[in-house]
Amino acid sequence: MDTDLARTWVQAIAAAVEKHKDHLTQLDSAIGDADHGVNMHRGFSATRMALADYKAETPGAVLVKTGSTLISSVGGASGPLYGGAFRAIGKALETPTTDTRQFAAALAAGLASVQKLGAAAPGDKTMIDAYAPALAAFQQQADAGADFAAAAVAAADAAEEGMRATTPMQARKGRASYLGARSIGHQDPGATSTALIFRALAETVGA
Amino acid sequence: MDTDLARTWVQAIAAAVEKHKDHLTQLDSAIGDADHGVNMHRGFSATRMALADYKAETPGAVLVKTGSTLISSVGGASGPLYGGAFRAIGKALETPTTDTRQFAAALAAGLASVQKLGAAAPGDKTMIDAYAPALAAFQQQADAGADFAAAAVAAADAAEEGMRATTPMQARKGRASYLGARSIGHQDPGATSTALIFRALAETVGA
Amino acid sequence: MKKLINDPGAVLDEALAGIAAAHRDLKVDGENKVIARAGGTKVGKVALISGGGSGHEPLHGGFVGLGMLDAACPGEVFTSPVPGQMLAAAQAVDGGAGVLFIVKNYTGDVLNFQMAAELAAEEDITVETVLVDDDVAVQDSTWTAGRRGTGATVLVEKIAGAVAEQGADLAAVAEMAKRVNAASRSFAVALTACTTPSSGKPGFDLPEDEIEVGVGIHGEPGRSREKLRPAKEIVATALDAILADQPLAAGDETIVMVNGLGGTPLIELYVVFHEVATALADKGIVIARNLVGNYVTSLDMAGVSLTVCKADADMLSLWDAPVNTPALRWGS
Amino acid sequence: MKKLINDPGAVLDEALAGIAAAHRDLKVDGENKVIARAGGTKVGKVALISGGGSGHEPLHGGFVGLGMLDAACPGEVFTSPVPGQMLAAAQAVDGGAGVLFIVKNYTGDVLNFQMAAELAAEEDITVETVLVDDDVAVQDSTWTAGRRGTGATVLVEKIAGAVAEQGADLAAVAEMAKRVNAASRSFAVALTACTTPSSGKPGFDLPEDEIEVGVGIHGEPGRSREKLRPAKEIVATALDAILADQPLAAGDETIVMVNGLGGTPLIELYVVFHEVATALADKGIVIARNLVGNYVTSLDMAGVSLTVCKADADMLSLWDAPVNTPALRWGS
Ligand SMILES: Nc1ncnc2c1ncn2[C@@H]1O[C@H](COP(=O)(O)OP(=O)(O)O)[C@@H](O)[C@H]1O
Ligand SMILES: Nc1ncnc2c1ncn2[C@@H]1O[C@H](COP(=O)(O)OP(=O)(O)O)[C@@H](O)[C@H]1O
Ligand SMILES: [Mg+2]
Ligand SMILES: [Mg+2]
Ligand SMILES: [Mg+2]
Ligand SMILES: [Mg+2]
Repeated sequence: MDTDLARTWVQAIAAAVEKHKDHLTQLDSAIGDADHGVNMHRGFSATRMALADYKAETPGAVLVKTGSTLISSVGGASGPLYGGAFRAIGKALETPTTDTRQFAAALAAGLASVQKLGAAAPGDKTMIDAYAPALAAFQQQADAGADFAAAAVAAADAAEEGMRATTPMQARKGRASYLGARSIGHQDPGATSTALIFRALAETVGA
Repeated sequence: MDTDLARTWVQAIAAAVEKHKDHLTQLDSAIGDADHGVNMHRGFSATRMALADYKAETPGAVLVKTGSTLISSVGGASGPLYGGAFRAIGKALETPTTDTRQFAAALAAGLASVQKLGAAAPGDKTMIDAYAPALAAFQQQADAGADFAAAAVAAADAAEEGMRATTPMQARKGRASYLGARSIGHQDPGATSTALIFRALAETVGA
Repeated sequence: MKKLINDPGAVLDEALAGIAAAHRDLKVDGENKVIARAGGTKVGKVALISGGGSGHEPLHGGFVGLGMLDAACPGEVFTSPVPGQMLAAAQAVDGGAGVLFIVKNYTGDVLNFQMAAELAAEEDITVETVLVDDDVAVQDSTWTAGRRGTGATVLVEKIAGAVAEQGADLAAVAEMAKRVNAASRSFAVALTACTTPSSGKPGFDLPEDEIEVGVGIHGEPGRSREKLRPAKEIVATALDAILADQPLAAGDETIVMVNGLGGTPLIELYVVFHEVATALADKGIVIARNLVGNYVTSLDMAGVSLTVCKADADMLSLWDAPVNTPALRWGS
Repeated sequence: MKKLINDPGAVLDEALAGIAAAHRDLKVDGENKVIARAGGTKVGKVALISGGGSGHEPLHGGFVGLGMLDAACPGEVFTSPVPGQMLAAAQAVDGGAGVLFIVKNYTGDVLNFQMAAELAAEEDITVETVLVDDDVAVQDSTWTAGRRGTGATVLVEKIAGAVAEQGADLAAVAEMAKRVNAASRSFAVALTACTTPSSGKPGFDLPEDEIEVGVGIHGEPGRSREKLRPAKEIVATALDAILADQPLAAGDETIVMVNGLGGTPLIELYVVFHEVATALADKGIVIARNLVGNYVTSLDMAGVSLTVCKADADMLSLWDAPVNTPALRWGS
């Protein structure tokens, strides 16, 4: 990953969020407060603007800026969680280019940030349920010596599978947890946006 | 009319109002504030109670009491109007029994009270549009020497005709007046309760 | 119908019991249905009494207290109170300086207060009556029961209450009440109809994309049924109607009330107030004082009323005078 | 969706402009979205800052002023504010004695305020945070994000605000805020769902004869969906839940708030308060102070929340201390 690729990735996420905004909000309306699409859209619109005239030397700088902008524009639970994750990913990417293994480590730092902040575990029906399998798949590919594009595709596939796997789960964190058993049967909005983020990565590096 | 008949009349009105309460409210909901049935029912329930242990020597005393009770229990436009009317009718019936002509004069005093208080004219789409023709019919019968029962039936018929004639009118008094032309096509609730009052009289004296 | 009540016929009695339990500064006579100041009226002070149908809370009971009303007479929901209530209120709060009846201009209210005034006169209580008729939505008032009394009632009660508190005599208090009414205009727009407990159904049908423009506080119809549109345009409609009736010039000072009809979130009322403030500022008209909130409601109706009072210096200083009631409180 | 707005995306900005125009005692920073006292904070006074998603008005901006908050940070509708807002607020109102963050316990609010506290620490502003989590409808809090913060927020802000005004230090103010939260329990019932401007649809479907028992102020589901029933029984359900969680004994003194969720007529809230007062009186529990009205709303939701705080003598005397905010005002 290099600086341009990082920019392209964030642009691709912004485009995906814009496209799926209503879907995310709809999912959040079933088990949350109907704002996840709006929140993500506000955040990535702000990020697009913030990056437009931001000079970065490393992919890390782009992603730290992305995280900070999300923190300062999203609000809600997803703002600090995604914001913190992008900042952590970015901080782990200090060189102008990084290989697949380094990027895997950066993604791991991102997940650690989400877990530290939100204290959720896999199975709690959150973004972690898409993020954790995506990271595992990426790492596995990296360890097996696969290239970045292949690792990113594997991660995106795993994220989507994880996303779908949230449907039968009962939420234990975030707003959906108040539903108790009634949260079962609905796909988690945050896991869905996480899947968009990994799919955007795969499409960016594959293009 | 004697004291007992006056009591029976008021009971009959109370029964009719109870029976038609929802209809009156429904009419008032179309062009007013949906309370005419409730108002009349509250008033005549109170009247029933008030008359139960009220010793009266004249029909007039019964009707004055009726009017006072309506004033003190109905509220709205119809309370003072009907209350004042019954008081005026009662005040004109000071002897233990009265003949048809005397009763016609009493009814006239009642209408005068409504007009003095409410300042409405025939055609304004109010209770007057039932009351005025009823009075005219009663007077005509009385002048022609008809008996009380015949006069009351004529009055009831005329009241109902007058009531129906309010449908095409545009309201110029009371709450319905705010509707302007939109009041056209709806029967006036007060004219409808007035028709009940005259029909109750006819049934009471005819029984 | 979904309401937090027990029995439609018991709403008024139970609400009065709730008001009595909630407000120590008020004395509620449940028998006569009179809400008065717990401390009574100072000897020599003109007493202000208002009343009308219930369902407009906090009007009128919420405005009883220092600097405003001495007593309120709540009728059944949307039904004028009965003369006996006003008489009982007058007897309870007359401080020897006479009583001002503040009456919203509806046939039922006018007639019942009129009878009450006659009864009070028989008891040697001097009564003056002021009619509030600020609703410009009612046109052709010669062909109707006249303009309805709505939002201006709050301004009349506040300002006349302040002048009474200062010791003005009955004629002067009545005069000030009339001045405020004459200087005030209101206009309301409904997004939804309201449902009375006894009827159980919305008072009118309003399609999902329509609004009732010029609605009355009992759900009386307005000037027209129109398509829902942005707050800015709704405000323009209301302001145009108000200013067409009483033109204001640049530099004129006003008291403006943006009033929720019961079912409107406060955040929307602030959006509306922003539009009003912007539109008046464009014309150089000064909002010297304002109220934004639910003051004269119409049960659960969603919508807003706008009241603009062209206020002179007296009115403004009386507006600022202390008031201590459940719904309006400032100064000390 | 029927709302008095211009553009769903502009609601917060325009409402802030309306608040700025309406309240001279407040200073609104539209850029950072901070509502603060116009006069600033006295040097040496602990500053209280609260915030959260919008749509709960008058919470929180309506509680900024003497004796209560120093600043409020409104987020987008039902969305936690961002850390930058709280940082800007802290910088604006820190009087050198530190800042108390009063945070309702929702994941978003907790995380954003936590980040703000870190940012403030970097600016050498001392911050303490108090979480409000009074909603007993949330059971098994180990399996959820924990109890939600609702009505008790008003009590915490009022009482902690009073102790701060008296000059208490940050630890003491935080301590009092925690005491009030620990002594308070709330429970809400919805008759209808609310609609956010951005989604445009009711947050949940509630059949015409059902209520959501234990609902949250963002329309979060409650304990159960039940048939509509009389106010008396609804109050019994809420009180039972509250008293099961914190039993009260005869003679205990309480502060009780009967709070409308936004679309409920005030007359119904008084009916509810009457039932609460009757039920508590039956148990010998004393309602020493009360609030009846719209304080913590949920946009246009019809329904009610009940908050009961077991109040000690300190709390009661702090409750009575002067407060001068748009939504709560007494004393002098
Ligand atoms: N403690 C947590 N850890 C990880 N993810 C969480 C946590 N709480 C919530 N989330 C995620 O955040 C998503 C909701 O985000 P959003 O709707 O933007 O915020 P809010 O819930 O504040 O309205 C949920 O779908 C879930 O995936
Ligand atoms: N000025 C008036 N003169 C005669 N009758 C009137 C007048 N105003 C109203 N009414 C009658 O009163 C009826 C309404 O009574 P009601 O619904 O009980 O009172 P309100 O209009 O105060 O709710 C109308 O249908 C009309 O017949
Ligand atoms: Mg959400
Ligand atoms: Mg009526
Ligand atoms: Mg009526
Ligand atoms: Mg949210």
